[in-house]
Amino acid sequence: MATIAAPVAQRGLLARPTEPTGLWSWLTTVDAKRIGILYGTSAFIFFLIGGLEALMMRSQLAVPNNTLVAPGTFNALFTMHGTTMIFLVVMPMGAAFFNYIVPLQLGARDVAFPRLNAFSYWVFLAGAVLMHLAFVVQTVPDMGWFAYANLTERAFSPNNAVDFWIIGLQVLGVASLAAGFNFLVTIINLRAPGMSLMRLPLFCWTTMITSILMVLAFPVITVALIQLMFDRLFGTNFFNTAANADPILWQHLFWVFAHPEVYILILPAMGIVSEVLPVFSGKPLFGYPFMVYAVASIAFLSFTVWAHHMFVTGLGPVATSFFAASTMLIAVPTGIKIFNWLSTAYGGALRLNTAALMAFGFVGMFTIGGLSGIMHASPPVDTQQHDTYFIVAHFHYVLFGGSMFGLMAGIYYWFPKVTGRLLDEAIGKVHFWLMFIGFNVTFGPMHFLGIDGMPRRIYTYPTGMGWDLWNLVATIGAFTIALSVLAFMVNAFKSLRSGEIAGPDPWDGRTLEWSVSSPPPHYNFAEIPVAAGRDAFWLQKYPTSGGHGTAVAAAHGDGSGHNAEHGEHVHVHLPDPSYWPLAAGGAIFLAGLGVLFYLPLIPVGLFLVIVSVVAWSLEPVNG
Amino acid sequence: MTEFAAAAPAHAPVVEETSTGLNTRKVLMWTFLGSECMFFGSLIGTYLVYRGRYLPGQLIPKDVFEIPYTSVSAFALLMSSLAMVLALAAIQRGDIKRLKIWLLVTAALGLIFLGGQVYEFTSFGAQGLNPNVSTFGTSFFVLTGFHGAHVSMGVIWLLSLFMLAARGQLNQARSLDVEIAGLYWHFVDIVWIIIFTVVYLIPV
Amino acid sequence: MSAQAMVHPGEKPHPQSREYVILAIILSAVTGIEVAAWYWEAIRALMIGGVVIDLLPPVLIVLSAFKFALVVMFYMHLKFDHRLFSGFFLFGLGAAGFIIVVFIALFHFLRAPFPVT
Amino acid sequence: MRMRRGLWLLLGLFVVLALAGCAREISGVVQFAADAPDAPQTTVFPLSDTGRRVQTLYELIFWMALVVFVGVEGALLYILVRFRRPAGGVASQTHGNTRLEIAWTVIPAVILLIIAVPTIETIFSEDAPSASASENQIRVEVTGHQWWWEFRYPELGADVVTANEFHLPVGRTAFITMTSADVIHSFWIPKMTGKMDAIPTRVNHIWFTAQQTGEYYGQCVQFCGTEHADMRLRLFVDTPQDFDAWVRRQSQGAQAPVTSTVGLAAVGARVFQSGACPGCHTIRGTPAQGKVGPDLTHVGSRTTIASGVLTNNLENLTRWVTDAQAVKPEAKMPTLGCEANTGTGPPTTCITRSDVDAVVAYLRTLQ
Ligand code: HEA
Ligand code: HEA
Ligand code: HEC
Ligand code: CUA
Ligand SMILES: [Cu+2]
Repeated sequence: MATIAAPVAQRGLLARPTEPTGLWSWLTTVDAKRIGILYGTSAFIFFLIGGLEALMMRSQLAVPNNTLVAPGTFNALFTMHGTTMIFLVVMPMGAAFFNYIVPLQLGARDVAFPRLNAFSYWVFLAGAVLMHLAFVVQTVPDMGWFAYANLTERAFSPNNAVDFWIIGLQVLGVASLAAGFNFLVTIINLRAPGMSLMRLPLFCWTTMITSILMVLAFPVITVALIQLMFDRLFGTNFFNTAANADPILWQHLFWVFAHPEVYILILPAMGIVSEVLPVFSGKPLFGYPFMVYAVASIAFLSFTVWAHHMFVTGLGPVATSFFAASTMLIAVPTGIKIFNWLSTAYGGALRLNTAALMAFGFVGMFTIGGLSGIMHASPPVDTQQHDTYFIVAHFHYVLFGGSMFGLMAGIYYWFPKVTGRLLDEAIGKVHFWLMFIGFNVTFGPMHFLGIDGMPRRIYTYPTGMGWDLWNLVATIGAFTIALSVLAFMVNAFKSLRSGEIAGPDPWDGRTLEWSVSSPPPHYNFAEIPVAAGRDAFWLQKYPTSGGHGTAVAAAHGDGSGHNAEHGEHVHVHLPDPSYWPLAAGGAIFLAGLGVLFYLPLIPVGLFLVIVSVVAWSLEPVNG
Repeated sequence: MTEFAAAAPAHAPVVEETSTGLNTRKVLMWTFLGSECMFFGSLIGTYLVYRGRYLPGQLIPKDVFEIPYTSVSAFALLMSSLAMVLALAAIQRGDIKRLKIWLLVTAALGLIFLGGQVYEFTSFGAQGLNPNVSTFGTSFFVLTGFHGAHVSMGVIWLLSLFMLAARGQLNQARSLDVEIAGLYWHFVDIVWIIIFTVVYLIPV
Repeated sequence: MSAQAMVHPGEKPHPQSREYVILAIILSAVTGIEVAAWYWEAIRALMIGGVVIDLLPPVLIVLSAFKFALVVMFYMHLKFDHRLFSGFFLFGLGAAGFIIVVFIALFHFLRAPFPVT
Repeated sequence: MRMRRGLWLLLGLFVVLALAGCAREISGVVQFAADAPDAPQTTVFPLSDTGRRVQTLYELIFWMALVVFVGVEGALLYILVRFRRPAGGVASQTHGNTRLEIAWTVIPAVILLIIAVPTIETIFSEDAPSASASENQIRVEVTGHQWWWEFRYPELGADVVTANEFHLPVGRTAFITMTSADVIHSFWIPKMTGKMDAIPTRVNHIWFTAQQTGEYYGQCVQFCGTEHADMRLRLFVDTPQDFDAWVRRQSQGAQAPVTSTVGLAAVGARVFQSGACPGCHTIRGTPAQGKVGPDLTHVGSRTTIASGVLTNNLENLTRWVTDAQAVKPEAKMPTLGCEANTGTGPPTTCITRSDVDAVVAYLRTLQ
């Protein structure tokens, strides 16, 4: 049996914290499960904020010539709404599941770099808070989530609203890069014995590919943000048209990052759906290897399509044709996934509880968004659709209908694992149907608005344009979604207090996280499991059902250096908590404040970052 | 039947207890270098976008670049890569004395490069080229400046390794520490190989 | 287990110090050729098959790619190391290269010259 | 159980409703109504040659997408209904089927090819007008400003300059180039053809041949700052005779009202020239040569002011000249009237109520 090494109290300057509970234990935690919970709750709070911003926008647009919200405020609303939803909701929600679920699915005790993991979270929080400080000083970024140069230059955006966005995103980028490296290495190196890559749960695959995309896409936005920041702070000329700079450069850099970014937003949800559908269909995932190839090829293709956001900037016919073709190509691997999900359910014994409904909702709604994506992929057609509500409809179908529905499926699916209690199914159904109907009532009509020529990012519109009805309908839909969110909150609170006890495996799950108690012990696995094939836990439960790979092969290990026989006398070493990830995050926050308010703070902050990193590397490795 | 059961890590004396047998920090370093390719790729791309886009009366590369001078500092950086591998070879043999020497030589060559860059920047500045005058100035200084910042980080890293070695805390078993620093250092060198050609040598 | 036993049979022996020095000499020589080519005016306007061609850029690019490859393969041991490392690095390098090439095409070849304001 | 069935019914009802709701759009895609439907910026009833080519392509893709849509959603609904767990049912443990995988790789690829070929054809044909179309073409140079449009007709002489509203002759190909004086804007008249960005340091172009006379709405569709929503524009497609008449009027300088019999307008002209106005506005034939705001030489002949925000009438002009910021917050024209209700008191050098009346009277004479 395993013995757990109790944290040894140390003395000295760099002693590591030891509190097992209480505030400090959360602030200094390096436990991926706790970090996952931190990510998840933060993301949900930002979802409420971003949603509130959306409700304000929808209220303003409900009727023509409305004056509820001033023009500048409206611009701030959609900028912060878009930025928040993408960077502070969907990404961290994904990170929450990476942290909580991936080590469990891999059969690992933690991630590869636990302190780096804590660092990611604190830096994420620092970036999010830096950006939202804009509300405190009332210079809220108001140039749209893609911040096209040269509107963002000092000459056209003189106050420092844009700086909040730049510095917030820059800091968030650091967090994403750190998380990306960490999860990539974790999945490559911390798999349980027998868990070859082709036996990885699909959610781990999408996490790995997402990490690769983060690692390769974020440096590009880092560079773009540095350039913009230098233009604004030091008067360089990257986007200064007065010095004959070309503002289109920003668009290329931004979309080189942001197209992979949209797959960063959808792939975790696709991974979740690929876990949920098999479980509730009572069947293994259909066409597993093809799913893997599809995810991998999406990663490749996503770096070759960026200019489809720029079809009306005058790329010239040759480049336009190239990007149109590469964009359309992405429909092929995505289609493979849709059809495999359908085939997974086909012939199954469907249990349509809330998690499954959310996952099926994903399949249905994402397809709609994907198909409108194909319409924009045809440049001549896009000249009529670009920057209209047709685009707004497209990306909400993929982002809400896709990512959010997928993440919601994940929440219903894994909530019992995280809390030990089931969410209420009756309220869950109410949540699903309100959300599903509200979602379609909100964003469905936006297709018509776009077809009728309503541009996006307009704070109001005159009567007589034929837009009145559908705008009102969309607003009603938005408030329906808000109701559904309230239903979810009720459900979560109720279940936390008095929900039905879940037990380790409430869904008859297939992957290793269901093999441990709910919530799992601090150390995840007393004994590192051995994966006998795909759906490792399923094979443990039902050894005769036959999976891919055989128990015999697994018992001999996979010859990868992992020594399964050593599992007999495990002495579980878990990393001790640490102050330094938090300290480093705080130091970065300070440097960010410097950029915004008082430049001399920048070197102070950077110096403290170095101090923290040195202390980090010198603090005693847990004994 | 793992795909990655193939090779043991290059120099680690013991195989790592990981799924691939590869050291986790080394995997991290290589993924980081892949990421850095995109970082410098974006900066170089920016420079190339503005290449040739000069307004009448502006200083252009031809006016300021001194190829013989830059060749020397490029050469210094190139040779520092040799010193770096020799340092690694030394620690892998357990030869801590040579390790210290080669680490110092590497750092010194890096410092020579940096000195050259400081001189170059001041001389360009004196001629009137700075980040604020033109897109050429902007994209040139920011690209080479970020490269210089990377070299500086590398020098600090090398010197810390030297200190560790001097205090007897580096030994054969920890050769991976030097190997990883070396990967970073060589990367910074190869970036300069590209910058030297693309920015300095290819005429506009 | 001894370190010896763990060395995978497929792994090739690593270069020794002497090879490193030889490599450095090659690298220096190539750098020398690059600078020399830069000084050689004639290469910028060679008559080949009746057309004047500036061979300098392609020559320089090939030479520096050669240097790049040598350092990566030997000094960074990529040639001898695990395929996975090459995978990471080459994917990043490839993506960066693709973007640079597309930028050059987009900004310098696929549209009319910029009107200077 | 019954409740579940109710919910499914609700879903079905919703789908039917949704289809009914977009019936107009669906039918709009298939047939070109002779009379354009009520939405003035509709994208699916184009009235120009290029616009119709785009529309043809859109229809093709629309139908392809609809087929995929019905297929996927139909299959999904079928599966949901058919394979709901029959009490205690067991699922077959299928893992995959390579032949199926190949099928659903190849079929979408074929569909995409069907879309891609005409797409690329259209990209090239949209880029430059055919030789026949370019023979008799008329050029228009558009410049985007925060937050108004400037139009010039280089072939018709330097004097044809207008703002926010412009005219074209029916049946003649218009070759429109666009650039910007400040940030990126985007020029769009949906019923003519697709949009194109107006980018500083660059010149882009579109072309189309209007096929029907009438008034067409458009607006800026690239976010360009606070008043992006109020950067609208109008195109009047005239008969050739009307167009020539319009050009003739525009080419003339301002009717010199200084000696006009209309007393108030004469006063207004003096106020205009002595106030802040000439610093920003041009009135050809007078000393006012400002370049910040729209050319006002023929402002009286326009149907709207402030880029389509206000109808051009006495009351609105008065509102605008008195307090532009109240009408269009953050517009680059300051509030100038002493009567303005700015909250912080009137501007330091303000125009009195009676002077505003005079200026407006003058502006209205600039036909
Ligand atoms: C989750 C995020 C996400 C995802 C997954 C996608 C997926 C896709 N997107 Fe989307 N997109 C966004 C988020 C996303 N997008 C956002 C946020 C914007 C706006 C940014 C802004 O301007 O603010 C945007 C904008 C955007 C544009 C620019 C429009 C414009 O501004 O003018 C384009 C143009 O090509 C596009 C295309 C596509 C395509 C082709 C896909 C494809 O990946 C879709 C593939 C899926 C399917 C096609 C459906 C399933 C397939 C089948 C059932 C097979 C059979 C199908 C066929 C044969 C067609 N998207
Ligand atoms: C994942 C991403 C995501 C999500 C989930 C959403 C969700 C929503 N979005 Fe989103 N949206 C974007 C991403 C997203 N959006 C992006 C990227 C843009 C482009 C921005 C730009 O142009 O720059 C955009 C732009 C955008 C516009 C266009 C603005 C414009 O161009 O002028 C509109 C307009 O209706 C809109 C509406 C909505 C609505 C109604 C929701 C709803 O679904 C929201 C539902 C959530 C709630 C309603 C929250 C519930 C709140 C409560 C219950 C209150 C309780 C409160 C407390 C306890 C404090 N969005
Ligand atoms: C600081 C510059 C400035 C000054 C001074 C100024 N204007 Fe303007 N004016 C503008 C700008 C900019 C616009 C376009 C505003 C918009 O639509 O966003 C404009 C628009 C107008 C319009 C509407 C034109 C149209 O076709 O839409 C009228 C009329 C006008 N100004 C009259 C005046 C008068 C009369 C005065 C002096 C009393 C004046 N302006 C002073 C900058 C100025
Ligand atoms: Cu101009 Cu929007
Ligand atoms: Cu995209």
